[in-house]
Amino acid sequence: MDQHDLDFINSQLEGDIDLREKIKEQVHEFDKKTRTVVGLLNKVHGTTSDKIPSLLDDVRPLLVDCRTITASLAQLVPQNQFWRWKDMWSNSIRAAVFGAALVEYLGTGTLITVVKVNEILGIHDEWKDRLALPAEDYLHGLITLVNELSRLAVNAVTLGNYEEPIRISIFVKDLFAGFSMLNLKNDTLRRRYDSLKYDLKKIEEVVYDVSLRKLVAPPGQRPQPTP
Amino acid sequence: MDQHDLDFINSQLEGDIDLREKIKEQVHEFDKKTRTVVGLLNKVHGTTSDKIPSLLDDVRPLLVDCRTITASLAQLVPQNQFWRWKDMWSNSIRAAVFGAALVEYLGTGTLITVVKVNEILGIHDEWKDRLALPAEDYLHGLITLVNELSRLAVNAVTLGNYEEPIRISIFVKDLFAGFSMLNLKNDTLRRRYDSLKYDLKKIEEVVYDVSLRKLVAPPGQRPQPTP
Amino acid sequence: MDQHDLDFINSQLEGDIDLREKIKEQVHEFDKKTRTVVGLLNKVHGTTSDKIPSLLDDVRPLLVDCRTITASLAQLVPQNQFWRWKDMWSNSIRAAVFGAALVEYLGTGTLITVVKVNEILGIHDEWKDRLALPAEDYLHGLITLVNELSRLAVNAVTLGNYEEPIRISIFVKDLFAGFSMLNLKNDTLRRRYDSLKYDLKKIEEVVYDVSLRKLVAPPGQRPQPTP
Amino acid sequence: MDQHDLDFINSQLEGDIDLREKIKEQVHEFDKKTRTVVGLLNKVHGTTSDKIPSLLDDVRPLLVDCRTITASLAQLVPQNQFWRWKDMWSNSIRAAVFGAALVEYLGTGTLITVVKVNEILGIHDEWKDRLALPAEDYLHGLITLVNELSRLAVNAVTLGNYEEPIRISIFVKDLFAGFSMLNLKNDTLRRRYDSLKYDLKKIEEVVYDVSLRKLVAPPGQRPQPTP
Amino acid sequence: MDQHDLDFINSQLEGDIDLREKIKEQVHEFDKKTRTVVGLLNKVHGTTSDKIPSLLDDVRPLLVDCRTITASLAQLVPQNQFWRWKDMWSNSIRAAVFGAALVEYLGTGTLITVVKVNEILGIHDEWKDRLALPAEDYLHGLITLVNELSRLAVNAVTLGNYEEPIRISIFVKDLFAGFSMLNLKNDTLRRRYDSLKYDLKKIEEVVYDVSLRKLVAPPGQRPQPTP
Amino acid sequence: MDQHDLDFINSQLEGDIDLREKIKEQVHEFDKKTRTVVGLLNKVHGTTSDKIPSLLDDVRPLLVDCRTITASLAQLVPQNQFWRWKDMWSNSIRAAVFGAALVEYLGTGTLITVVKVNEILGIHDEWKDRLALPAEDYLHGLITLVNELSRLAVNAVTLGNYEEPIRISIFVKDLFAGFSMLNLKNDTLRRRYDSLKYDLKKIEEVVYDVSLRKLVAPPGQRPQPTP
Amino acid sequence: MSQPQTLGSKDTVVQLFQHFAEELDDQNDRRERLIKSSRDVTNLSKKVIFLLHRIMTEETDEDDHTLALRAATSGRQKLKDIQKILGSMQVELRGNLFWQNQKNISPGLQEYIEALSFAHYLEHGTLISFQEVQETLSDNGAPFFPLPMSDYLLGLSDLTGELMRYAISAIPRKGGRMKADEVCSFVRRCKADFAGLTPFVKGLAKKQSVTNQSLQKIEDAAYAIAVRTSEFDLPPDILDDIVARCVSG
Amino acid sequence: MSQPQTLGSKDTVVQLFQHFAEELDDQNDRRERLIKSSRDVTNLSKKVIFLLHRIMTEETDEDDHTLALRAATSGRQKLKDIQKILGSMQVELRGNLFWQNQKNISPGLQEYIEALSFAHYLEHGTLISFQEVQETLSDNGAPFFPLPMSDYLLGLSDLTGELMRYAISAIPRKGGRMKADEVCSFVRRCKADFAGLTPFVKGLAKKQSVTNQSLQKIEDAAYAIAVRTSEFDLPPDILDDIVARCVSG
Ligand SMILES: [Mn+2]
Ligand SMILES: [Mn+2]
Repeated sequence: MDQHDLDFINSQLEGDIDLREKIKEQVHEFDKKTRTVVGLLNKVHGTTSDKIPSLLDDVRPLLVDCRTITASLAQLVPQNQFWRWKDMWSNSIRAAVFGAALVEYLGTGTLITVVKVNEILGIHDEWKDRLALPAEDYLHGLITLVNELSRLAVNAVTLGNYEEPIRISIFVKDLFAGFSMLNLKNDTLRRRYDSLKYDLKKIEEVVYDVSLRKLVAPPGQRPQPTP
Repeated sequence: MDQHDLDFINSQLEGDIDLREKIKEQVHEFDKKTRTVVGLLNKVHGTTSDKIPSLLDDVRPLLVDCRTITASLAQLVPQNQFWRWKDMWSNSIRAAVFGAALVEYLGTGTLITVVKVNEILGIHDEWKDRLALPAEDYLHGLITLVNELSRLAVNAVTLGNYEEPIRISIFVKDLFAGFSMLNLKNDTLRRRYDSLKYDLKKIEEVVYDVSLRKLVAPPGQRPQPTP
Repeated sequence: MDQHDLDFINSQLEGDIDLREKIKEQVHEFDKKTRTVVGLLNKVHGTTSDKIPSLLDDVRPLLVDCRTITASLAQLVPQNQFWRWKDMWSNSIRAAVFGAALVEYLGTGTLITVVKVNEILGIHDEWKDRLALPAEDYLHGLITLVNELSRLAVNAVTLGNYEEPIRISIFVKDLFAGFSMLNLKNDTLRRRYDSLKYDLKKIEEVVYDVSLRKLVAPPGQRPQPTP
Repeated sequence: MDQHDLDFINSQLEGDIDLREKIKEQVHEFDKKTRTVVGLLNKVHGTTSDKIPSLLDDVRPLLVDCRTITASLAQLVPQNQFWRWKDMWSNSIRAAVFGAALVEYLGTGTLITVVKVNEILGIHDEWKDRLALPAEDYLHGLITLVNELSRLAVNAVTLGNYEEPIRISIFVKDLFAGFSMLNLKNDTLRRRYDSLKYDLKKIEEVVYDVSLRKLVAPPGQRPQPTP
Repeated sequence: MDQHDLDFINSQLEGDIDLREKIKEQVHEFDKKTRTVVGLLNKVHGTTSDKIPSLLDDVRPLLVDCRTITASLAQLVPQNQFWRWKDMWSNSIRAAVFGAALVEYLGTGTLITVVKVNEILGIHDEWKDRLALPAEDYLHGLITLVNELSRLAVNAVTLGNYEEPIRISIFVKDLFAGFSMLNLKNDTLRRRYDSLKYDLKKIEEVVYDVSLRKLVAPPGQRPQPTP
Repeated sequence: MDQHDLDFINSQLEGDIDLREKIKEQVHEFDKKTRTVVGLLNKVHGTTSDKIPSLLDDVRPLLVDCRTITASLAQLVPQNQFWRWKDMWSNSIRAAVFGAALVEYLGTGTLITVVKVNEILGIHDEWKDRLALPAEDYLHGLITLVNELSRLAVNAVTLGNYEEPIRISIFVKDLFAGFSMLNLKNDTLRRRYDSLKYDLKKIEEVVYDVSLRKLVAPPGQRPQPTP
Repeated sequence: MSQPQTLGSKDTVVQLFQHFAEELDDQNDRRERLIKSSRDVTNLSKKVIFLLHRIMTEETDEDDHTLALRAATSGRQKLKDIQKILGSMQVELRGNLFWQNQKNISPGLQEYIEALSFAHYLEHGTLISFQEVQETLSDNGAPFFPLPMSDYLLGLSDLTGELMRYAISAIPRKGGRMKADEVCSFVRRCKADFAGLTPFVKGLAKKQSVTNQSLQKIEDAAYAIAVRTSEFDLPPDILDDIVARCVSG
Repeated sequence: MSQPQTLGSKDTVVQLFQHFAEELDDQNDRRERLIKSSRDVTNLSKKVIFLLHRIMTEETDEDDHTLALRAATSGRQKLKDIQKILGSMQVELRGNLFWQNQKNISPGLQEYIEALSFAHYLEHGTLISFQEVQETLSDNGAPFFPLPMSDYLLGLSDLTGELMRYAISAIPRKGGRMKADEVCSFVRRCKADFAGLTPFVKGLAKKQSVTNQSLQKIEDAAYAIAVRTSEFDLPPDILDDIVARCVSG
């Protein structure tokens, strides 16, 4: 083989192996952080609504903490190679999106925007050839949010909070309507979107249960879903 | 969902679907061309050495013809997204590398360089964030070359050409030595490299057969493989 | 193969590919239309019974709109090749059947007939060797109807409509009796038919809930379902 | 081959085959015993709480009975070869851990410790180079316990015991929190741990059902899960 | 979960992950060394017999060099855990056995003993609960030796050395007879042993070719295989 | 299930397991014997024709020795259950057929008949509902015979016996004609039958080599094969 | 000329193989015929199972037991046709032939046992015994062929899936709520009985895990009933009556 | 009493579904019949292939061409029986029914085409054309059913495997060495012709890789011949004669 080619190829192959190792380390850290976030947020299922704000206060700095990771990744990834390496951290970033979205919902009752996620995780627009938040990962995070909210609707009732399921129902129906306007291919995202229907149904059943037993005001006297 | 996000995401998703369709079309064309190249080159197994040059003359323009495809791909792929889409055409480009490498071997008896492949296929260095020839694909093409050469060693003898196996043997041993200096991961490339041993063994057996029967000059009087 | 034969084969195969592309386009349109229908009908879960007629008025023209698609498909498909191509649009047509059946149920409280579906979708009997509504697709549409009605029974109660579950219960039981007359293979239809039992059970639970809570008037005093 | 080597290798190979047969026999016995334990414990799903103690009394001696097996295994396994043979009985030992853990939960409401499992199954610390209970097998047994408890929560309610799901919910949440602090690799254990979420969700839904219907005291007046 | 158990389990799990990483590094080094040995020995196929001794002189120190690895491994592996970790380096050690065995055959014409392999690789008997050479790995190395010798028989003839195939034939028949006296289970070793027949057949065919052409002395005047 | 039924089922199943164990023991013995036979016969490849008779004298009693096994098997297998259990020993019996057939060929130059195999192995016709030699196993044995004869043709020439390949060629061609009368399913027998063609080809090559080198006397002057 | 006639002269070989050729052709043809009959048995058995479900979900005034008897009677009628096919196969399965071909008829046989045991359960509320199955495959006490224990058990194991379907669709019916509890206990017993047999029969362990899933589905259904009923302090049949009156007047 | 009779009253539903039930049963029964016939076609076609191989390896004094014609004639006879079965299937495959059931008859059809094309190759040394295959599946010019291009190509693709077997077993025969070269070129051409069609036909790419393997086996065999012959400076047929005289006198 041409010596020049041989050297070039070998340096390329070894560089890749090296880089993979370094990214792996960062992803390992990223995973640790998001695991803690998710672990803390898991407590919402047993927390009464008055104690939620303090729980959120614990989580927020942990999310912001992910910025050191995103910065390291953006520095590691060579120019133009974002799409080559992104699969390595997509699970972590989806978990982070989920965390940020749940904090936003619990704090403000609204859906977090892409801009806000990028801001929280410290992802800069000028990194886009090395690190960015693709639409796909944002959507995956939102689906996980819905999965968790259907669980929360159930547990809120157990804790005697009968209003929460109504709020969740309105929020999720809205989000679901948004999703159904997207043109999804037949991939994981599509399959997970299809599974949203079950979450929606479960939430409706909780609302039914509390309505039937008149544990909440009748629909006419309740806040309406936005049209 | 935030209307701005929704619009943005949907335009992204639909843009991707569109782009995928357009790339698919080019890849379809690329495949057609490389299939013709491979089909023509397949004739070497039944062609006596005097007719090889004219066969190569038929193939060369077809290879050069691939330039329109590489140019179209380079234009289609958005900046920085080479690594996102490259899997779509890697089979085609590997076939093209194989074709160019076989033409080079048959024409000059030497191993084609990366630079030469890029030149033939019209891949410009300044496209590198949209279209390039990664080391991996170059190597895959070379392994296919060896697979084909082991078949050629056999068929050349059938056609009465006893020198060809010797030339092939020297060429392949050299190439194999190059490969064994590379640091390959445990992936497809590694597995295909391992299979090269079988090709090498087969070629050695052909050389044995013609040597034993003294159909070629004894090794002392033959050109030696480079040490 | 002689060149004449090869040309013949190629022209045949390319004709098929062409046709497939053309059908795909129509199916793409069909999908878009049925997605809109299904999206609109999804609103029934939050709509009080007095506003249902106006919702149905929005949906009906969209269903009738599918006639241009069915006409195009009937024109595209070669004689006697209905079964060769039908898998391409069976998802769309099942969604259309579901839409038509839900409109019929909500409008008249009755089960839509095959004849009526064909009429709405503009499927002509004389096309039957190119485009028809096979029993299988009609039945799939009805199962989706039941899936949705079980959800509706729940949501109707939430909206304070305690009569609807009873109406749904009677309707679905009759339909189920029909289904149980069939001998099915171990295929998707069988699996979905098994799932019907769960819908039926869910509806019965709602009926049970409202009956025991005396939320419905004794039968003699109940308003008749609209015809 | 060197006669000494040949004899040595052959005696090794035959010794291994022999030993494998002998271990297999013991494992067969072990399986029988654990199958009986699991079979008996399966009755809890149809047993009212007053009859549970007598059921546990039937199971305990059977568990203790496993000591003859562990002793035989410890005697069979050559020094230092624990890790060579352990896969042969890991299914049996996991089933035994599950049995012991369910008995402990039903008897005392607490999680069985590693020490206690070792004591019940008669595994001595000084055997550790021949027979021990690795962390992995202990954890597998606990996951099976959770699988079974989620089923028990359901069946207890059917039998009219509305308190049990609450107890199970507290116990499982605690256990789940423990698991989430472990650093699990991507292996079977990890995958089974991920599936615990479904069990947890199911248990929460049962607690929801009984809470909603006020079949149990409201949460404020119930024992709280440890924070 | 009991805090003591939790700590114990977690420290175990993390210790294992750590250890695995450290062993991996050593194995990586081991692989590199054996790859070099195998690469050098690959030259025998193109080397005339007079240059073999000098080639062996190059290889021997590289083999001895593996002692640093075996020592490191023996130090890393905890007492009694040889069988837990051995799969990680069995490929490397088999390659080393092959290397040592080929050097021995080429140097002395005899089969290397287990004792000699242990000596060369610096494996001490007192490490046996942490690092040893199991019969299985020794045998795998010998099978690779036969695979290579069948290739050598072919290439020796190409180089004009007609005596070598005879020597190889006698050596391999002897080794094969030894193997056929072993009681192998139905595992990889058994399957590779079955494949030895093809190597043997190939070698016999080479001997046939040179005998038929009277390129060697007739069998009566040749050295006989040991009885 | 009532206890009586359960006991009945259990006793039946345990009876089968018992029987399987007993058959396994016999098969183990059978295997040992045929391994010795095959091992001894392997020596033909290095034995000159004058020493063959004494080799056969060593093998014959070992074959006859198999009668104790066949008798035990015939006693163990329940009436009419021959086909239920035969897979357990078909490998052994095929090896025995091969052994008997090679002895017959070497001794008399003829194909062994089924009747003769049955006689040697002591298989009585009146056992046929418990133990018999099915066509399939006999045919497998013959294919192994041809595999070995193609190897023998090569080795005989090496030992200076140029007549043997001719004898083998005529014998194998006749046998092949028999095989080609069969309509086979796509099973092992079919695949091995296909491989026969390669043996036949190899033998023809040897015949070609010796004929063209005039190493065999013209037919009129050749000694007749022993009857 | 001096062709070595002594070696297995070609004609002898041809004669010998002629015999094998016929034997192999016979075997293959028989195999094909049995596979076809087995397919017929499978299809008809599936139809019987649908028939039984159909009758058990009829809306009728008959009490549950009468309905079950009617279902069993209709099923038995159709099962006779299947028995006729199985009987007609016995000539191909005499002596050694049965075990040579057992794998080819297994699928049909198991589906038949599933259908038969379903009818039997509806009629008697018990698992059909091995002897009872063998008797249906006999002509005046002479069995068509030996019934393999494995096919008996594997066929029975499939029954639990049908019982699950039966229990779920019984729930919306009057009295069906009790039926679900009954089937639940029965399937739980089946699971326990089969558990001890899994090591002996290949494929049973896999079916056992399907049984497990079916059991959990029935348990979940029984749970749903229990939870709903729990809010009202009346016996279930009274509740049933109230609902019935409310719905249909 | 005031049961809402207007909604799809149960009787209407039952009537409607009665119709579906019959239709589904019809479809299933037809499917079963076609699968059975297709199995028959497969089995008989396999027998034809064996028959052709058998005749082509006979030891005989006929020249190769005469032998091939005899094989083709015998094969054609048997193929007629298969055509009869395929013809008898046409009533089940009229109009729309063909494409509804195509997947069920595909395996048989492909095996038939494999056998037919093998006989055709022996007789003419060419690939049978699409039209020629369709003609064998016709009654006085009226096709039994449309021949799918995919089945035609997939059946042909299997032919290369049989040609490989044919070439290998021809080698030890007189003149067979030339035959191997002939088949080698033919299969090489098949490979080239099919290569362009693989993207259009599902499953063809996989079969193409089998064709590739077959081709390499033939090439290896042709090589072995060439190498052996190369040592002697005589034309191959003279060498053949020497060997023949040496062996059989
Ligand atoms: Mn079933
Ligand atoms: Mn074939």
